Amino acid sequence: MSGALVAEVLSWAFIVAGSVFVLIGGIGLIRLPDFYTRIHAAGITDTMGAWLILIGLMFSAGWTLITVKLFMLLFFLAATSPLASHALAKAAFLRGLEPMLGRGLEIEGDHD
Amino acid sequence: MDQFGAATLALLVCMAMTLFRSIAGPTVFDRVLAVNSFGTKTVLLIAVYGFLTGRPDFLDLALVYALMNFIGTIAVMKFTRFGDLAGMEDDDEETL
Amino acid sequence: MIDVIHIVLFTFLAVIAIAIIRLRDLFAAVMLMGIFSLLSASLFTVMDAVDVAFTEAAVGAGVSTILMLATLSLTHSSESTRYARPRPMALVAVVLTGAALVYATFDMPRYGDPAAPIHHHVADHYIEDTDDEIGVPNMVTAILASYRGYDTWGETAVIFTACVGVMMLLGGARTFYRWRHREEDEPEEAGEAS
Amino acid sequence: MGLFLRQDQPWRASRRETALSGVALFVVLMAVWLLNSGHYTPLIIGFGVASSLLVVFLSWRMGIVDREGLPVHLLPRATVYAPWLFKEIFTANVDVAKRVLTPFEPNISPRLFDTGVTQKTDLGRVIYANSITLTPGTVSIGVKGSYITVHAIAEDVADGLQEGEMDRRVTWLEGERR
Repeated sequence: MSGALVAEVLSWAFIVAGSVFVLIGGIGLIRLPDFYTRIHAAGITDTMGAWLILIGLMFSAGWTLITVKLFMLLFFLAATSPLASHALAKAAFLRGLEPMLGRGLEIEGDHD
Repeated sequence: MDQFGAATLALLVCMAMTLFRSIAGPTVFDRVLAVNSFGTKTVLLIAVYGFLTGRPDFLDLALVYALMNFIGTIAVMKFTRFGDLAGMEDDDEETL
Repeated sequence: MIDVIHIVLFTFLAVIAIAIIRLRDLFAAVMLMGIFSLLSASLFTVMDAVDVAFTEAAVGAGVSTILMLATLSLTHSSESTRYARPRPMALVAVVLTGAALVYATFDMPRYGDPAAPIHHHVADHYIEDTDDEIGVPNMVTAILASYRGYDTWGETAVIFTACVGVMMLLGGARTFYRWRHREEDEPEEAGEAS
Repeated sequence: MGLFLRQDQPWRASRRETALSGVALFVVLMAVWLLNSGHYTPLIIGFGVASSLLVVFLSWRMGIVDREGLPVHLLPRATVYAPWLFKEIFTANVDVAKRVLTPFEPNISPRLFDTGVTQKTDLGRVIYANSITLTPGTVSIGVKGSYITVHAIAEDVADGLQEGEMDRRVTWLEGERR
């Protein structure tokens, strides 16, 4: 009984923490000033947000095939998300999209 | 409401933010980034939704989405760079 | 909670549809169509049509995005901004057609109604006997690949032919040229490497 | 006809390596099938064996069955590297989250710089570049010869990467052989 309770508490903790990271990633996607910095924000959602939620789901599922599938999902996300980010950043850079450097946040002032 | 409901709400809110970026995003790449990010959130939403309704059988779908999303992003990037899915050898020297 | 998800996802769909209409940048519109497909696929999942959602994810978000990008790479990526003058008759026709379609939905069986006619033709037979007759756990797969095997076979042939045709029309010439070129170059490269 | 004649192309791995990697690939694919299916009847498992064999054959024909395609030999050291990477990603996440949530204006000062790599194989460089990208705050935007172009969200994040601990660990992960 107490084992189930521990799993439930852990599931809560991980999923809520993951949700917070997902939200922070979303806020960053809106708040940050240029494309290259927004990639970092999307990275928060893709790494900690996704992983913590999936780990929380694993605690909720227990020792079943579902946990294995969740682990596989986690592995695929971890393996593919950096490749996609890299491809995006590289394509943008080769296309000549200039990154905003230094502290000059007023260069492209489309943030609020 | 349990933890899955909380995660669902967070994901929906974050989806709305991503949607804003995909519509407002000044450059093309912002939009592609938004699509990719939206795909990740769809994967998570489907995984969480399965638990929310007590039938976690939808995970297969989430797996397929995760892979489709990745392939889609790579294909879009190849198109924006080469205008062709087969393009690869042109600029090996400069970029590899 | 489920209703909330439905409402929010449908709102997103409407927002994206309006954004697609208003955008002049066609590349951005294609990206938004990708999101549209992902959203419809999530809606299909939420409404228990998992197999349709599979197809929507693969075809809608994957293949059709690529096809539209291929089209864009052959044409221009921004819409020509020639505004037609407003035509009230067209609006009336669209509104009437939409109203007729919405009216027609009132005759449809309730969503998820087990007494709906669609569930009482051959569906009972499939549901009861698939396991014994075919032995494939997924019923939709059993119907498509076994009960309607010839049908699916024909469809696959058609799709394959269409795919080959599209590839030849869109990227065939260039790819073929590169391939030829590479065959000619290869002996030299191999000589340098060894 | 030409189906089986493509074995002697210069970029291909040796026969022994190909055979070992092919077997490893089959085992991995079969494991994925069995874990995902959950139905263990002869018919379904037969389908699994057939599809796995088809995939192995197609990959072999494409010439991508080698140590690079399925780096099983890195597995022992990866079990040491992965936890360190997780810890690193977690701290980086918290750091970037704080920067994003700074009131009034995000606390960022983006940097673009080249950092040297000490890995010898392409595989090692790919792992290093992916580790950089996976860590929020740094994104690799180009791998060229012996250096990687990196975009960092702030100056101290860039300095942290240039201290080179991740580089050393990936070089260690890569091992001495080849």
